[in-house]
Amino acid sequence: KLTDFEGREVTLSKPAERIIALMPGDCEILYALGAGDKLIGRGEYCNYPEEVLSVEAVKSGAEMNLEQVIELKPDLIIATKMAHTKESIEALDKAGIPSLVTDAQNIEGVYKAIDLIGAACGKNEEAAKLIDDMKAGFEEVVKKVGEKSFGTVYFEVSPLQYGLWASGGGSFMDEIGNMLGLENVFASEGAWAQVSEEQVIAKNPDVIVTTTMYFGEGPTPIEEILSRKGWENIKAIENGDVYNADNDTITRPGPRLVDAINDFYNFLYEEEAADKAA
Amino acid sequence: MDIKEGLSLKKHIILIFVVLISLFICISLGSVPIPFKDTVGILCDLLLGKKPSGMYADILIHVRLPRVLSVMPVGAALSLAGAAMQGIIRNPLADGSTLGTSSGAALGAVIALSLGVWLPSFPFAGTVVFAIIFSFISLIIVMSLAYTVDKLLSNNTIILMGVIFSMFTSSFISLIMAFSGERLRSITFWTMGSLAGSNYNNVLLLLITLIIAGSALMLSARELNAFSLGEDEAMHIGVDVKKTKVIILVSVSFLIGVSVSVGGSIGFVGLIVPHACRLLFGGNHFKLLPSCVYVGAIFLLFMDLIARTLVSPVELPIGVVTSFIGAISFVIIYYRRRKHAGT
Amino acid sequence: MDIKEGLSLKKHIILIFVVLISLFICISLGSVPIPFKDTVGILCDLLLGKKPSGMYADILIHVRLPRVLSVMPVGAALSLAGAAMQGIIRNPLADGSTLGTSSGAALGAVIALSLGVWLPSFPFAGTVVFAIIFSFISLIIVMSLAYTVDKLLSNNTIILMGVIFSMFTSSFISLIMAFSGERLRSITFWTMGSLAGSNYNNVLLLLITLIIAGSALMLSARELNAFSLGEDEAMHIGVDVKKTKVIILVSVSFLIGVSVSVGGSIGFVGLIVPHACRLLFGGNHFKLLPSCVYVGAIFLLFMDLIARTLVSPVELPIGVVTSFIGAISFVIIYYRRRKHAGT
Amino acid sequence: MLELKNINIQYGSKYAVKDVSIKLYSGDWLVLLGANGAGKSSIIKALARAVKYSGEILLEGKNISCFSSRQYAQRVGVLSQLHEKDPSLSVSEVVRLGRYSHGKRLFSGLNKIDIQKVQQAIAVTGLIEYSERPMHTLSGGERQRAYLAQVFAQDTDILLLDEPVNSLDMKYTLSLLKAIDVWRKERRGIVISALHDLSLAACFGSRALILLNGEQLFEGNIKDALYSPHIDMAYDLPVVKTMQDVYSFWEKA
Amino acid sequence: MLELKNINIQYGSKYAVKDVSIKLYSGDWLVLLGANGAGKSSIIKALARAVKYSGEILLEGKNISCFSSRQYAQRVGVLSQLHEKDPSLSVSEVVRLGRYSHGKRLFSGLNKIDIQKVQQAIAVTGLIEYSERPMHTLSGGERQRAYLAQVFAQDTDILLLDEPVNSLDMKYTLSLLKAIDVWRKERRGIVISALHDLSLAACFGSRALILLNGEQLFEGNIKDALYSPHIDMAYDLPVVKTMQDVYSFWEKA
Ligand SMILES: Nc1ncnc2c1ncn2[C@@H]1O[C@H](COP(=O)(O)OP(=O)(O)OP(=O)(O)O)[C@@H](O)[C@H]1O
Ligand SMILES: Nc1ncnc2c1ncn2[C@@H]1O[C@H](COP(=O)(O)OP(=O)(O)OP(=O)(O)O)[C@@H](O)[C@H]1O
Ligand SMILES: [Mg+2]
Ligand SMILES: [Mg+2]
Repeated sequence: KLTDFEGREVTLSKPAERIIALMPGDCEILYALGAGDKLIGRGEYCNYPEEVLSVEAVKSGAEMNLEQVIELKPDLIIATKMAHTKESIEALDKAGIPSLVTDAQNIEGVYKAIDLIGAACGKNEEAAKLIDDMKAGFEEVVKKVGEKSFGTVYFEVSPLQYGLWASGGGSFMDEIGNMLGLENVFASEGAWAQVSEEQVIAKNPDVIVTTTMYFGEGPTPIEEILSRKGWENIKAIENGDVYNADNDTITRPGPRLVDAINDFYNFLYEEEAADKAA
Repeated sequence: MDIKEGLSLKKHIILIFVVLISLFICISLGSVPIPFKDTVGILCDLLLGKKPSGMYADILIHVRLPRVLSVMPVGAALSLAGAAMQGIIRNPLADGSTLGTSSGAALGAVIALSLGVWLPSFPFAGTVVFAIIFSFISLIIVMSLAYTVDKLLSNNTIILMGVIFSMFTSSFISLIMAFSGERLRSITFWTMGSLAGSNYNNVLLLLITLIIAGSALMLSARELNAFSLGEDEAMHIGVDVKKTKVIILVSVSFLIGVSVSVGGSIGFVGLIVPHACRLLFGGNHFKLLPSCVYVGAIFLLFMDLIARTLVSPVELPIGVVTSFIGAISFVIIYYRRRKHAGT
Repeated sequence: MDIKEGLSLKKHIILIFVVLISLFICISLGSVPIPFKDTVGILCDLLLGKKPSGMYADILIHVRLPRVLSVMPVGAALSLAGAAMQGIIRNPLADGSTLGTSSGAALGAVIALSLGVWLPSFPFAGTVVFAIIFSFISLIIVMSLAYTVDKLLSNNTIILMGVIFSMFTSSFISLIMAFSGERLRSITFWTMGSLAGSNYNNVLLLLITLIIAGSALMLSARELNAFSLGEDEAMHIGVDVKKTKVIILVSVSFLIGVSVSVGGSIGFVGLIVPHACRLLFGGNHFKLLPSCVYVGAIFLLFMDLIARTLVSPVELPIGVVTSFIGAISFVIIYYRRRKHAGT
Repeated sequence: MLELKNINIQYGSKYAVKDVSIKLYSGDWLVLLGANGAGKSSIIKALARAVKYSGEILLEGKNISCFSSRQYAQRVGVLSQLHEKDPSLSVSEVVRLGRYSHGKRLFSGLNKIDIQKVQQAIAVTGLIEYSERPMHTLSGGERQRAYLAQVFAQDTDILLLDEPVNSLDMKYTLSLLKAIDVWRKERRGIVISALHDLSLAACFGSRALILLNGEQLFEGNIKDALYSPHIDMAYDLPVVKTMQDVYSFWEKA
Repeated sequence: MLELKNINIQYGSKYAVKDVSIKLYSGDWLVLLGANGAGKSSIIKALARAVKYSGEILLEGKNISCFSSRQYAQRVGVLSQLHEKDPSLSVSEVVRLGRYSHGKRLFSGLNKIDIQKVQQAIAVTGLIEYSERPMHTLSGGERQRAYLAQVFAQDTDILLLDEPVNSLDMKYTLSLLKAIDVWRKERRGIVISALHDLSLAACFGSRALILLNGEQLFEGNIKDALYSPHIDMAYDLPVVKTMQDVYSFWEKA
């Protein structure tokens, strides 16, 4: 008997053996718990680890293909709030397929999700270990950072061309930034906010992080940011402190958040050290 | 001269027959192939009151049947509403959404989605209830706005107020989407229109609305005919212009509000099906309105079938399929008719 | 009786003055407050050919000025195109997007975004170039479709073909969005309309288009007036109906295509500004068209200002602000005028 | 039976009709006479409840605003001067609509009487061959006859006809006016019509109201009206003399 | 100068005009006579290039399809029988549009001559006071005069007038027809008009074309036409006798 993120009580007679997980984060948790073999269906954006790609993809969200889901005969569906509709969950219930809803908004939430998923597939111990590992990972970085501070940071989630969108407080990025001793210049805004270019110039951040993916055409996101007119005098540009974060690791509520923070830490402090050494 | 002005009995029978055939085709096909024998077996069991079981039965009863049964009234409702709107405001660009209730309903649904409203004890889930409530509020706002600026409720005023209101609400929707962060995807998909996950409650709701509001419109066919002579002429022959307008606009809003709440914003149907029916069955509303019900239902059934099966297991948004196929078939009909008319 | 039918010189001067004032206000205000003294200083330096420097100069020269200078012609172009379309097809629901070029341009941009088209020597030009090319192709498709089904290019045909085509392309857009995966977000943001990131190249492109296509429309003011008597009457007084239609439709497509390519789909302006101008300056196109240019520019300037500053540092999508404020102000104008007319 | 009391009609600040009063009885055919813009159509529109007016109009002693749309349409049939250019209905559909106020509300439901009245109206106006043609394919005169047929099908005691013979050819001008005349005498109905052709007014009218810039110049018997000096004032012409001139051609034949 | 050769006009499969030929010279006023639906408007529309026809129409010896819209409008002015119900322009804007084909293309650019013609047309039609009024606020007759004024302002050698006196009061009926008559004689222009009022046709026309179901029954001098048996056939009435009856009222005065 489990209580999911929406307060729904879900009763499983036995640990789930055939699982469909719609969100990439949940897939990654399953694999991290060593329950990857129980995954018989995945959301279409799940792409990590590699093995997941061989699992059948299921359309999620309002477009979830219920017929396909039922045909797969799962005994559990793990969805997040944004990947399902009430109607589809109800229809699944009627067809005798229970579903769990996860909705992690912060690192604490990720722990909870791991706990929940672990319980659902009978991997309670592995879950506890995974959580401990993650906590240890974060603590290690926090310790390394110590009292150091790198100043201010601006997280860019959509490049100028489509309107400048920043990640504010309440996002994983923000949380990770805080751990690394960075202050988000748009901390007072929501997780997504379209901001004015003027503001970025005026806030003059020390670091710029972009999550734009590079698809192999034109300049890389970093080059593009460095070449923006009027941005030349921003400290981050002057010092070349522009970081292209891996969008998947830094935005998904999963175990790889630890990797994200480590990568970012390396960019900030290790390269710094290397520069100084050189 | 005939006493009846509507479609001939023969046409009624043919069209009903086509609807039933389409219904059956759409039930037996889907992204999971179910053998014809099983389909018939399960349907018979259902009709006989038995409870069939098994995976095929699960898919058929809990997924496919409610969906197909919702698609049909949604298609009928959108087309009917479009025909009535085009008739009453005499504008070929009008459809059910001109009045603003469509985007009002969408706003309600988007708010429900973004707040994650979940009303467990309600027979209809959060989005549906919110959409209906909002479509109502929209109707009231648009009508009272129109009435305030123009006591005569002239067409121009209704059109402009409706369009303005729907832009207003659409901008609200954009705003919510802009700030919705992680939920952006589900909202985007919802706005594209989908009938996946419809349940029997939805079907019931749709049918009741279609019967009530549809009858109100059907009974206004003479008034709609009268309007095509102009509003003053309509008044001269005894039509209570304002009352008729209110009845028709309210019925249209009902139809649209409920359809949108269940199926999302499915564009195009309400605009094109009435035009096509006008080309095929003539502009007399006694013929136009019933033919829109049939043709709308058939059209959306097949569009949904294509959406479900074309690139299975992926589902296409129904709005996309509708516009695609609808556009092509409409151009063909239009071309044929014009050639036929010889002008 | 006057020899000139257009706006009086006095009105021209007043409106130009208001445009300049608005421009200045919009340059001096923004999400980062720049002291008035600095603004004037930097602008003077610029005019004198000096190169001002400092953060304020960066913001003003590279961010705010190109944006404000693009907003102005976009507003003018959308309004002008809307007025011309409403005039030529005599339908109050028409605007520049009725022809289908707007959604054609959007489709082009979305394709460019989803393929990540990159033209090496033009920074950011991929979307713009694609949008323009697609708006052209759309125009050609719509016109040849309309011409095929109806040699007379009657309004009903143009309207229907335009609407159908735009539904068709919108469904393409939805389809691309549905399959765009990771890029969904940027596409969604783009479709909400944004003039952030405009550069001086955009300004140049917009101004050239506005001057060329705008002049073509202004020179067609008499023809547009003639059309309001009906197409046959227009022909009788010597208007070459088909040629005029083609000129006007092509100019409108240009205006819309370029505006959409730079600013995304900004709705509402093209529909409402012409209506408001008609209420304020009358239906004569000699007055209507120029007043639309001024009022459109002023309107969008202020809407953009509000979008930039209202909840600073966050920026609102301009489409949202436009619909919001536009809706309210239009209702007020409409109400006042109707009261004034005493009917 | 139909009484206008101190009717004023204003468009904006401009008076189109000033203080017109007249009382009509069963069997009257009132011709509204006056130059363009004199206010004839405005009076008809007021009687048809299509414009606002001040003053009182009484039908059977009751203020006309007390009737519901349907009740009023059962009593009063209206032919307007201007029509939509492109009505999309067919002739028989238009004429059937004339029965609207009599019909049961369900579906098309025309009963025997309705059908008979419709057929009669179509026959009188000579439109039998045209009955399935869409209105916009008719010639000007055929269209006008279709609208007249609609009013006839409406089968009311009072007819308000604004320039009924516009665009009609000679044959139908005479035969339709004659039919109306017979009807009015038999049924003792009231006809109010605006007519620019004074000869026709003389042939068919029984009473006349002469308007000049909205003011009531004269009200009384049609013969008196046409011989009175008021008619010359109204048209700013020596009417009798002019008519005799115009007519002289036929005398010689 | 204006010649119709074997003109046929078809709507769908139905012939509205069959094999009509006529030659018109400077100074002619041709009246098209015939019952409703005889094909009068169709002929006018063919001359105005607003419907398809088979056969040839020659203006100054050139097929009319060779002229550009502007050139043609400089030569031929057209008044249609049916108009839009709600044109949104003012009277003076409508009349100014009559100068379209003469105007320079840039902006409103009316020159002195244009202005003079426009003012003259407005004055002749008695619309001076109405010139800034929107068309849809005019009475039926005032509207018709505004459209006539537009045609006059167009200042062409050929006038095609489809029922020009519809809705006009007696004064303007006579004064405008007279003005056209004077103009045609002075300028030696050609007028082609459909008229239902045979007395007016007799007063102002010089030639007549009688149509019956689209066929040319008679073509020749107007007097001959009105006394010929063809006219009785066309209207299905003893025309002279009828006209004498209708006008008898004025004889007695
Ligand atoms: N909607 C309106 N707004 C303003 N003025 C109007 C309106 N309708 C009519 N008028 C004016 O009122 C006066 C009377 O118009 P009305 O239509 O009653 O004239 P009428 O006697 O029927 O003329 P006609 O013989 O030309 O039909 C006219 O001067 C006209 O210009
Ligand atoms: N668009 C159309 N489609 C089909 N038939 C038409 C069309 N226009 C006219 N007709 C028919 O052609 C015939 C001639 O019409 P036309 O308008 O030339 O008549 P007319 O002599 O002007 O009559 P009226 O005196 O009534 O104006 C009529 O019988 C009419 O019904
Ligand atoms: Mg009148
Ligand atoms: Mg005619």
